[in-house]
Amino acid sequence: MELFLNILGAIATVILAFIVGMSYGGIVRKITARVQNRKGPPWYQNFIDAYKLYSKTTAIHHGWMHRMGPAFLMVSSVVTLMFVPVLNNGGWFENMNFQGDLIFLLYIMVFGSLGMALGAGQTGNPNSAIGVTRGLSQMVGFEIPWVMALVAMMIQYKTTSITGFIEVQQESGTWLMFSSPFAFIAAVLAMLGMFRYSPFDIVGAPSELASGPVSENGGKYLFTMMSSGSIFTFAKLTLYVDLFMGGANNLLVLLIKTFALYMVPVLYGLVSPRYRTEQAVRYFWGWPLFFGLLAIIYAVIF
Amino acid sequence: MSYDKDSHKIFDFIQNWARKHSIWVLAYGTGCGAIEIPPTMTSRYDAERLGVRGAATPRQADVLLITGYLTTKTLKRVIRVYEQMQDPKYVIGFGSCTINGGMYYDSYNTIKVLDKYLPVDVYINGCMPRPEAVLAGFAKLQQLIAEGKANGAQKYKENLEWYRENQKRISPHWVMPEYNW
Amino acid sequence: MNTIILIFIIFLAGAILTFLASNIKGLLKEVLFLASVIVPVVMFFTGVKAGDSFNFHLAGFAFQWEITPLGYLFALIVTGLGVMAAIYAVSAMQKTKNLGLFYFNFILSIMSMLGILFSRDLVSFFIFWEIMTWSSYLMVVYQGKDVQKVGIKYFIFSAIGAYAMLMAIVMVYSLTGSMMIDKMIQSYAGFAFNMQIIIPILFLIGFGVKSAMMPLHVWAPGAYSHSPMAFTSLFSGALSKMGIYGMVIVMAGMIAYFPEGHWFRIVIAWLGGITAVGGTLWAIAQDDAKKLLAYSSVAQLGYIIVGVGIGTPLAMLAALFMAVMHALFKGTLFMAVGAIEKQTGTSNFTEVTGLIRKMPLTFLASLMGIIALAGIPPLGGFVGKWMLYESLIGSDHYLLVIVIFFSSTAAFLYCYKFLFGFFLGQEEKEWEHVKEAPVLMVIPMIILAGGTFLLGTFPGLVIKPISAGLEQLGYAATQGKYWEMSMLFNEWGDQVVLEPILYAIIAVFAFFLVFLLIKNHKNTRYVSTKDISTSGEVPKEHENLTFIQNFFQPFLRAVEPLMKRQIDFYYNGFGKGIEALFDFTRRIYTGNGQTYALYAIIFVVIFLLLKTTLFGI
Amino acid sequence: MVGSPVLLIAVPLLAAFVIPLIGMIWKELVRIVPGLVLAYMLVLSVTLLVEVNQNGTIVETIAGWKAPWGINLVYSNLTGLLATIITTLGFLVWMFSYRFKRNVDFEPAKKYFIFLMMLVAGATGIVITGDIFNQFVFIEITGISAYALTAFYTGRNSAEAAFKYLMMGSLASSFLLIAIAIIYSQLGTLNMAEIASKMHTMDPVFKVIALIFFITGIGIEAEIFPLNGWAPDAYTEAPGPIGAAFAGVVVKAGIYAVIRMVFTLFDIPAAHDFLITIGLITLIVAESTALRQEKLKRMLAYSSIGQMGLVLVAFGIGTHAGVFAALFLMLNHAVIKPLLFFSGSYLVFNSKEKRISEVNGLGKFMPYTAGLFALGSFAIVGLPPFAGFWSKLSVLTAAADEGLLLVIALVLIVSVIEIVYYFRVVNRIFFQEYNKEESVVPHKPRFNAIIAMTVLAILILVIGFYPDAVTGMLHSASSDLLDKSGYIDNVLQVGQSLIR
Repeated sequence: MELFLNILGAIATVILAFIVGMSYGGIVRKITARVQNRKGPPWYQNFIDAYKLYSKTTAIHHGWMHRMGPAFLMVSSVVTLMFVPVLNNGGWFENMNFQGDLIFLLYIMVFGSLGMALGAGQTGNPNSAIGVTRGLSQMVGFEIPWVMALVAMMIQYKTTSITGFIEVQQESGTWLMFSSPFAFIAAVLAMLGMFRYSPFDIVGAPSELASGPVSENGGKYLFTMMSSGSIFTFAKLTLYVDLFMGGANNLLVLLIKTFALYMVPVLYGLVSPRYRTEQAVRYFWGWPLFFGLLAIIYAVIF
Repeated sequence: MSYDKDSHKIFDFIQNWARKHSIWVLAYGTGCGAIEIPPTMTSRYDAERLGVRGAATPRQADVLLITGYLTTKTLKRVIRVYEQMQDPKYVIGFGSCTINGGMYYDSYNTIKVLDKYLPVDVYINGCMPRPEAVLAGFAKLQQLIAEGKANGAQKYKENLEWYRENQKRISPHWVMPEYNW
Repeated sequence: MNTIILIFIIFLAGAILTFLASNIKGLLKEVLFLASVIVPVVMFFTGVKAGDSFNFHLAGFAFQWEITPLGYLFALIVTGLGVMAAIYAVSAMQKTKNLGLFYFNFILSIMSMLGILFSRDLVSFFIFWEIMTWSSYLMVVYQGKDVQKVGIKYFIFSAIGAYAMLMAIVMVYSLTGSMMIDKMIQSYAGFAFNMQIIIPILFLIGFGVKSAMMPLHVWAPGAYSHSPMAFTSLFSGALSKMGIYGMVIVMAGMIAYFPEGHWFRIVIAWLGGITAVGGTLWAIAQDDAKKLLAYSSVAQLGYIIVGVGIGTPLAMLAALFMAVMHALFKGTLFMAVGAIEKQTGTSNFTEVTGLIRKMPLTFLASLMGIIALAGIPPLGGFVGKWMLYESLIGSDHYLLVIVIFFSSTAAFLYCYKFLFGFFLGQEEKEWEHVKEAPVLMVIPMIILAGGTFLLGTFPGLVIKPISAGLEQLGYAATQGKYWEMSMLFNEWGDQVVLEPILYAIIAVFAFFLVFLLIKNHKNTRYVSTKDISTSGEVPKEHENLTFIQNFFQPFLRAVEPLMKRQIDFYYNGFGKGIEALFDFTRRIYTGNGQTYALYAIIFVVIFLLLKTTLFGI
Repeated sequence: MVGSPVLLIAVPLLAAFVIPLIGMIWKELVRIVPGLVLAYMLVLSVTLLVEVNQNGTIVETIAGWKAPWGINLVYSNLTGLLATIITTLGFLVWMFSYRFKRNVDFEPAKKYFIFLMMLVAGATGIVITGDIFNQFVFIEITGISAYALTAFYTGRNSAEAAFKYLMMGSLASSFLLIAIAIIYSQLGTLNMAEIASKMHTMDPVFKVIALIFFITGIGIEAEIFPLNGWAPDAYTEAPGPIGAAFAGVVVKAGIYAVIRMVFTLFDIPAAHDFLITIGLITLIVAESTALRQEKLKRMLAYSSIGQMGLVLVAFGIGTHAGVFAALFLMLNHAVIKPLLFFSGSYLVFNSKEKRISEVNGLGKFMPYTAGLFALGSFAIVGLPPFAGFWSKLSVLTAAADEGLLLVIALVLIVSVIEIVYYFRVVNRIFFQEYNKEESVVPHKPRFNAIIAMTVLAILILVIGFYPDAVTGMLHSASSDLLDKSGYIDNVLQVGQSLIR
């Protein structure tokens, strides 16, 4: 019975993440439009797109890896979500997190991109491969400050579990973004790369790479990717909120916090042109790295 | 649309509604009409509010937008792109040139009537058609989709031999993969 | 007769018999070869248990061969991988010239590795070490390409390492009067301070060369890529582990003396870290699969060295676990490259692409190997990486965590390059005829890849022998419950560690796979890789659109400052300088009789003049 | 009882004079008789060695004159061992060079074997004689035959090499004579044992001067740097087997003379350090020079010199372990280096320049010979499980016992250099393409040569796998060398202890 409830909780989490992620995507489109002095699509435009993609025929495939690529991506997103406690008080939305899950997350988060990259590779489209190399390079870039921030946090609070961090924040009453500011700054700067908005949208790069890794995927493949991207966005945002912003006691708080956080990469992206790959990589090894080091020093000293 | 033979009516309705409000456009932009696409998409006319949005590759696109004249040399490419698109798919002929050749009516190297080579769902008249006309064209397409009448792809499939014959007349060295879905 | 000595005798006799039979037509030599690898291994597993020993005296030195728990663990790697590689080799090396030499050296390598693991005295340790060195050296030069450059480099570095070790050995001998490893460890604390530093450093040079530690790694890429792939899997998988084994032993000797966080340990750990980063970056830049894997081996060994250098129980556990894993997945990958090279004739990414549908089993094995290498759950590589991170954080080596993480993230780049370069991308007409590798080559790959999967799900299988080995080294703090040290395991106990995660992943994965398939399996059909969206153009048969040249150029441009200085450059300069110097000494011998006579006179005169200084009279 | 030690000298000398005569009976006898003689010597030396091992040192007086008045021969564990090495090698050289070149006709063969006999006789004499002037004579005999053998191939280069050798040899003789004269004038005796027993009475200044002249004189034979300029030329230009004989026989005798001086005759402790220093310099210079050689035999020659330097270092350590190591090195060198010269001389058989680059790919055509060369290379650089490893290990442990860490480090560094140049050649032989036309098939070794090489290879493997086969002998030999008073007693009290 307990297992059944757990599974039910997991499914509920996924659905929630899907809905929230998709809505956020739509809202971002709306915001982008408003910034550009347009009316923009309705906030639910992403749902329409998703459904349309789902209803399209998918008549071709380039082989098994190509078919499994989106599934890999989805697995990665869902598993990531499973390990992120959505709400503080546990219950249905706590799912599978365990002591030390941060390191696990770091790896499982890449798993999907690699699987997707394999799928993209099998299509034989050169644009896909170029996009993949860019994505992997950029990943090496932003993972460094991100991990530095996490390590600094681990040093400072002697825990490697996300729930551990939430507990720390509940006990002390302050958000970790205030008690370890440098780690937060490093993490947020890394987040810019993680969300792949401008200026770090070098993977898709519609005008030069024809959307890169996904260029051979349409219909249901694209639907899977789109929804997994939404889930992944939600999972990442929740992770940040859990780590730095004290988690959330109910859904409304969660939505406010995640949305506020989400605006950082979105708004930064709106006013930035695109970097070249090596510029993007080097960007993360500049100030973000510096803040990461500061964070570690700060953590070691205090 | 009546593609999925085993689908139900209400399902059709939802599908068509979604398709209608989410039109991903692959703009074939080498004709002079391509200049009208940016104003259509950007803030002045903002096609995105109708759900119209650019797509990067034929695999993702719903609509193939032929912006203006089509030379005999590029016809092959356009056909290839069209055949790579996934069902359901639509073609919009953009400008007079796609209807009857327009100002290139006597040119030796443009094709005159696009419909002989690709199943056009909606024509947008004008030389050039202004963005308002383009939006009107999209609205027409949406209407046709909602009614389930935008079935050019099916027509193409059914009359493939006829289309191929016309196409091969323009491109004598025809080396293209088979179209069989 | 003692089983231990019998094992060695069978190895030796088998090697010689195979060598002699190599000119006989038919399958005799193959049968002999397999028999002389498998029979002793079977004897090892059935007739020998930890604690057995064999003692004798030779040339005034006491020899003691004993099977220790740690040795048993490494022997598992050597024998397991050895048998697999042997089976693979029989098929892979067909129709090669000079097979006798190959088989001879192959058997001798396995024998010498087992010998190293059995030796409890430094003399036989060194003897087997050297046998291992020259037999592997003969493998490196076996194919006759670049022998002067690659082969000599390998042997010079091996010799430098071996002689550094020999120096340490004789120093230990002069200090303790005994060649026993146990004696050395016991009396280590009583050595003079300079000896306490010098001896481990000398040992470290010796072991560092074999385990390709920066800056002693320069031989590795050439040697790994030039030896036959059937041997390289063993070379990289097992032979390099001997360096690790030695390090573990030396560290165990020092453990009592150097406290945690002593600068000496930190230096070793950082050397390992630099090795990992450097190896990874250079692997990314390679266009040849063998070179890529060779640099990757360097990097992977770097992780292990980090673990050994840190030296906490968990770090040791991580290092040894990673050693086992590395043997498994690197064996698989080198075998896969060998299979591809055999089927296509090249191992260069820029030449061969799109083999996934031609060699699906090889791809499967490579995929699993790569996933394990990258340390992605649920395969075994992750468990090792996890423990390494945990131990590094637990022992306050924060910057090392970053370094290691950087290296293992950057490793994704070459992992992808490996899979993409060979298997994905455009399917070429040139490689249309390529078939799956012979079954004898595929089976070992699949078995080894399955091993990574097994260990990822049930790490307890090797953690038990590892913890037995660690107890032998004196890590008795946790009473045999090593899994409890790592947070990864204590959640679920020793056996079923990652099962829930695994099930979850499998369930979700299966769900979406089914979703994708059932919904449209009827309508979905395969289209070739020429049918891609290329702006309407139809690629011709001969046009290869695969993007593989300068694959990671932007990334490499970003890390250019790190890669500008190659250590090889300095070594070459040093070598050239030495040769020039020797060319100068060579001119002492002018070839002129008068000069020689003059030398003799000067010799006498000098000594007559300096007789008081020299002879004290 | 097969014979007495004197026969070890007398028989080959006699044979040397008889060879031209019996050549008149049947030409082939010129080749056969030396073999018989050497075989006899081999049997005799081994028997005597066994006997010495059981009963103690044999001191043989010539013509009934007791020491110190008469000439005497000392056949002890040490000298017996060296004599056995020399005779064994002599026999193997004969076997190898029995029709070394098919076209060598009667006249050169006669000369060749005459001088070979004299060479062996002289070397044996140097080792077993107990009289210092007698030793000088034997050095001269060895030298003269060596000059002649160097010039065996009548050519410009051979003649030049032989002339250099001759010149240096004459220099050596003069120095030796001076030294002997000094000693005789001071002590009034030429018997080694008596000199040793009276040495403490000698004026230190004369003592040192005598030692310096001695070492210089013998050092030329023993290839000490910088007195060894003749050696590379001689080794290169002499026939292959003679190179082996030089490395195995002549040098060993020279080294013996040096250590006899240092250990027994003179009581100067600083001489040991001197040996270490000069040995190290010899080792380093020779090995570094060998690295830059282009000719195979010349490389082997420098390697040989280097090995002798190492032997001197080991002797210089002066302890039992050091002497043991040195003797072990000599033994191994006497086994390995001839193998290298034998096989090497076939590898460059057809080439005129004898360059290393000409051995490319020969492993394909003469796998056995090339394999043996590789075996020899592996052994001489000290790779286990071959013979050279044990001697190198003994040297290092002996040095470590005395705390000579710098020596160990230098020896090991030089070993790396050694590895480099040997493996360059091995690589070329086996793993590079044959760079001449296929039609030029290399010269295959003859049956007798193969046997000679195989014997040496087997010895290498036996010593390598079971060093205890020889260590007992070496240990007693090294005790013998270090037992100075025992030597004096044995020789001077010959009347009382042994009736012979």
